[in-house]
Amino acid sequence: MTLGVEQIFLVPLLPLVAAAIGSLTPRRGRALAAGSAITAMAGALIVSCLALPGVLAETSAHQVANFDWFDLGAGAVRLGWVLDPLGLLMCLMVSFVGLLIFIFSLGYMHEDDNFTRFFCFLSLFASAMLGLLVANSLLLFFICWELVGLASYLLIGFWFHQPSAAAAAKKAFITTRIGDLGLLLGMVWLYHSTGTLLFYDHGHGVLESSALTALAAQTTIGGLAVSTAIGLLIFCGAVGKSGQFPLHVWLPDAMEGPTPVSALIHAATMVAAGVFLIARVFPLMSADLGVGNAPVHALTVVAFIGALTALMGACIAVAQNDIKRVLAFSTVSQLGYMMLALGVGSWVAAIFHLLTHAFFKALLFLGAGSVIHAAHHEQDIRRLGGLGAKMRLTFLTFVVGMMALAGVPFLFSGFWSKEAILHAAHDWNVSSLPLLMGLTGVGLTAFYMTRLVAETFRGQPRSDAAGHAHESPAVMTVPLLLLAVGSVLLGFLGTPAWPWLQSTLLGHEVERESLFAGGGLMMLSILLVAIGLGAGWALYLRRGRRSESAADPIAAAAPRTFAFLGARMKLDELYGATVIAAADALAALADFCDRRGWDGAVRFVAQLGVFTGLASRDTDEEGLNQGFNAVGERLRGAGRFYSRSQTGETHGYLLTVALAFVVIVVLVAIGGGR
Amino acid sequence: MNPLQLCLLASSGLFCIGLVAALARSNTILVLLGLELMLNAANLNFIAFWRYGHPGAPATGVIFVLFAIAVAAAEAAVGLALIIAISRHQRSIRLQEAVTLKG
Amino acid sequence: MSHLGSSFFLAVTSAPPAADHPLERLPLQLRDLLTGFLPAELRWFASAILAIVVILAVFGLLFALLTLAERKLLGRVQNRPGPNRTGWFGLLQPFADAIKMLTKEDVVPREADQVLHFLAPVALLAFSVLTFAVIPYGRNLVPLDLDAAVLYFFAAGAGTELAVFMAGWASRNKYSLLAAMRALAQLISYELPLLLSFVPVVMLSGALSTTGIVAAQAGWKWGLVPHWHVCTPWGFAGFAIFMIAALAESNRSPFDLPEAESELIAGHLTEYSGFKYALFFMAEYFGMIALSSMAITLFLGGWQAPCAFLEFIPSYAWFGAKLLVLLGGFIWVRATLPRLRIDQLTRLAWKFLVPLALINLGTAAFWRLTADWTGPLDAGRWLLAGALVVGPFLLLGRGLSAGVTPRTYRYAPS
Amino acid sequence: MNPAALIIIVVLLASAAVALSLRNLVRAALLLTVSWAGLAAFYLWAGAEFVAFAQVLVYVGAVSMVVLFAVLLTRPAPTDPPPPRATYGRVLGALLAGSAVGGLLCGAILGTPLPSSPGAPPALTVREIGRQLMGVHAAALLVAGVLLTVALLGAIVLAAAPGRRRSPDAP
Repeated sequence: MTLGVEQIFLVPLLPLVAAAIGSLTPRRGRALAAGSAITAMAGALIVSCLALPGVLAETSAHQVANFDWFDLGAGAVRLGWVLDPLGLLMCLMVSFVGLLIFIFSLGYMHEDDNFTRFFCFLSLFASAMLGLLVANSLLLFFICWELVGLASYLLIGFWFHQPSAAAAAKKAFITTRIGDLGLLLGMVWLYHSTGTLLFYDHGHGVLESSALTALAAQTTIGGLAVSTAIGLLIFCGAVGKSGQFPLHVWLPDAMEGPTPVSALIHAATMVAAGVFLIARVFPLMSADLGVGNAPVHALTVVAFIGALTALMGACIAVAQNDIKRVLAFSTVSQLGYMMLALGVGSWVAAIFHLLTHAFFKALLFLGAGSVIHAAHHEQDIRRLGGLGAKMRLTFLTFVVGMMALAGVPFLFSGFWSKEAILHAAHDWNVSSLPLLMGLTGVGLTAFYMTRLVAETFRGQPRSDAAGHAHESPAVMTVPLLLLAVGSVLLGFLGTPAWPWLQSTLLGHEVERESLFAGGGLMMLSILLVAIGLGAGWALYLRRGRRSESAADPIAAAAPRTFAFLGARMKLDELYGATVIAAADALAALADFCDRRGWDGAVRFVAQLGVFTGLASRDTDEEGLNQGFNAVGERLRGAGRFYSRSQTGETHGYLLTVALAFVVIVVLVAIGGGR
Repeated sequence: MNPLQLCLLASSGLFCIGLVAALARSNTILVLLGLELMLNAANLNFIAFWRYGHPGAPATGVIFVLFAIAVAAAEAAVGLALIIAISRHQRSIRLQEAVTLKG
Repeated sequence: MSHLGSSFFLAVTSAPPAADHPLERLPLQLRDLLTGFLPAELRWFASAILAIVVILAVFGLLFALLTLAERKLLGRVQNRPGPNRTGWFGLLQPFADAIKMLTKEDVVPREADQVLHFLAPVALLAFSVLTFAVIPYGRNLVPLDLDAAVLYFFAAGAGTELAVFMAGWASRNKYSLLAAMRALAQLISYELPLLLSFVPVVMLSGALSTTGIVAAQAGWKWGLVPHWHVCTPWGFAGFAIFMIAALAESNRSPFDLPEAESELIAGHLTEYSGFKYALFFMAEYFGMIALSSMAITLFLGGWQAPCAFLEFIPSYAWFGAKLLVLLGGFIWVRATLPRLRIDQLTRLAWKFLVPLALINLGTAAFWRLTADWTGPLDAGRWLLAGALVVGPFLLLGRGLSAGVTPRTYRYAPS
Repeated sequence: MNPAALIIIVVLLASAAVALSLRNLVRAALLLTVSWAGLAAFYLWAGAEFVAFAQVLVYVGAVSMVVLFAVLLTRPAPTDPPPPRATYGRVLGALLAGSAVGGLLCGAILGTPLPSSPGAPPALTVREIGRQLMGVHAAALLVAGVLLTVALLGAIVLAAAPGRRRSPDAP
């Protein structure tokens, strides 16, 4: 059987149900929560697979199922589901990787008390992400988007009893909110100018030609095309979510969450959302390319931001000592690559890299999780080391992931996707600066990944925690193996020789080239990779770190640079000095006005009220009350008088009734019954 | 003498006995019994009129008496329960002493 | 007084054709023989007197023999011969007892309320004799064929409680008073299941008159299974409830707390001796007989024969046979069961019998509504009604025996 | 006019009057039962069997029991002072009021020309009464049932001693 778009809502629904179950299970119901979550993910995967044939049948079409959410009198707010290759491939990836991560978490979170809560949040996270993938309305997309943000907040702050975790959760939430504000503004503007938020609506959607031409035609402040402005605003959201340059600061701190969460955030769900958003609204972003006299094109900004992020992330990653932070900054830079690819107009390459990256980054994070699990939550690579012999399986899979990330030629998926991006950047005719940045980044990537592997797995153990490490259980290693296989094979879906992925996504055949088309660029990147690996080998592997306190070779060479990079280019401090300081100043000002200014007025009015109250009370007591007291006395006296007849003697009442009866009858008789 | 008049006289006699008892006796139980007697007198009237009155409605009087008996039973039960509560509250069931409602 | 007297004669009118049997006509012929010489306007009075005399004689004799039978049976059960000195097999024992009772001194306490102390046994006996008036003893043997006979029966029975109270209060003895109050509590508690258990019969047979109820149970299925009410689920349950309540109403074991000799000397009978005591005794047995007769009338088809081919035996013989069986049951129960505690007694009444009887009401309504079901539907009807009877019985029974554990005497000296 | 009715009425009135003038409450209650039974006899004489039996069942069977229980439950303790006799003033007032009402009623009864149809009583079978109760007066019947239930519960609540618990060893 094959499922159509009408049933696609099952994909996000199943994990949502699992989340509901998890939220209702008591703390000891571990098996139920985990079982439901994993079953739900498997179900989502199966549903996506069942929907695949229908999509592959006609890859150029967007199947949509729209419905009215609520009626606004004039027209209704409409939501909908869409089913197209882009969304479905993402669904497959997310559900598959998510499933493996869930299974891994079984082992990793085994000792944790809040096991059930953890799986509840995980399911919510996955369900939000999946819903976002199949949403056909920017509004629905935004709802899921915010749900992703909420779930990430809950999961990063999962160990909220650690202040650092709580702070990191808050940071992630607030930082992404800044971007979301842009997205919200863009959405409102879009609705204002097109009157709908549906992506595809049989010719009336915002991503379809009529609306796009209209948007591109009209201009706004500074000669910007409206589409450009909206695109940039939407891009702000993407920047926030997928950690692009100005707002990337939350991503490394998100390491405070449990490692599976980091894997999920970095590989499958959260950061992918931003890239996916741009890819989804790519027609809108690229609508202004036709406009000749535009001061700037949206995609240009995207490209430069992406390139900058890629380079910066790579640089910082060189100087990190926390195994997870290194991976985090590598994620930042890889996301930069994806943005670069989007910016230079090849969203297919971006998605390709997104998919491959999801696999090997999940692999790397889970490997790191396995290491941390084995080394009793020791994350500092200076205190690790020598684990390769003890954890053979983890080591091998981790190396595979590292090769894929570093882009070691021909065999590993990362190579092909990165090549595609570089080719796209090379073909870009606006500027060649991004290409240069990207190439530099390639070399750096190879270098710091080598460093990471060498520091972690080679040499001798530099702490007894590392000394007593041992291989993790099968429930953790089997996902590693699967991911490793995936991160090797996935690359061959998109090689120039057999561009299945490209043609599927684009919906039309891409002509095949030789495997080594554009050989010069490929040679260059291979060379850079080799240099990176070699440098890493020379600096770290040849003579491994002796002791925990031994200085890093680069630090020895250029201590200030290394410190600067290690402090993440002091960006957090910069923000602290500028943005946050400004906010504090503003708050202080408001506080001052409140206390001194408005409050004084309020006090004055209050005094006035008190004064009038006193005055009126005096008049009452002196003047009016006398009269009323007199009347009250009279009334009370009358009451006393009458109440004397109220003896409480039931006999008396009965007697009265009887006599009254007699009297009445007598009167009636005298009256003759009339 | 007209049998209907006889019945009515009997019922009025019963009524008066009940009334006098309710007025004169100080024991609450006896007062309550007096009230019951008055109710019975009313029932007696119903039956009398049903028997000798117009043969219009064949069953009305009887039905009415049945309901009256049911209501009287309920009244007796509640009244006696009240008396028990009173006696528990103020060690005596003399009606003169239940005057806490005095104004 | 004609309209009152009109109902005061042995019901000869509208005798069914099966009544041509000579043995059936025998009592009527006897009555005509005895009252025939009187003028017509006095005949009803004479026949009423005749009925009263016959009833008193028959049931008095039955009472005498019943005491003997009870003692003999208890003897057999307890492995001793029982009275066997006076007459053959002690057949003259009851008359000896009667003579002894009559010749004993009649002691009345000085402080006692003389009038009430005398009135109590008289009233008790009078009320219990009154109840005999409406029982159809045979096809043509209904002393008083009232339209609301069942109501009359229970109204007359209601008087016994007053008599018990009189006895307890009049003899100025705190044990007597206590026992009387307990007896009243018991009697009132068991009035409810007694009344509730006969309401279904009235519903199904659509008559309050005993003859109507008996007529409603006429006929047989395949000439073998009689259409008695006891042969239906609700009827069976009602019969059981009725008999249990009847045991309690007539102060028989295991509900004989009011005169529990071993606990409250002899209850409200403490201060009675001689013939008054005999009267109480007699009244108790009369009540027993009357309730059994009512049970026969309501559930066991009255004087109807159990099978078609046994109809040649006269109806009053059948009635007597059934009556003897039920009385034997009474005695057997007394010989078998130990006495209940007062709390168990009241709990049994309020938490078991009353709800069961109420549910039985619903069952009877169901039976009435599905009267026209046939074939497989009929089987379903039986199954449903049976479930309606058995299910509540099991549930309530469990609830009843929930708290009952082997008694632990916590303050007993060890 | 036949003697039976006269006898019944005399017994009825006499027993009621004596009962309500007794000091001994138990005797009063028992004597009052007699008068209730007399009332039932009167109904029987008037041909209303059903009502008569209902009267006996309810009053002789139930109400008298309740009254007796109430009497025994509210008996003054031997230590209590004997209740003072009723003041003659009140008795006098009561008699006056009673005689006034009675005179009024008698006057009215004797003064009005009443229909006298000493024929046969209206033929009323129990079946007919049942039809009426279940048909025309079904609503009233239901209401009466509700009233009785509520009264029963209310009586229990009122008469129950406050704050009494089952003894722990009661099975």
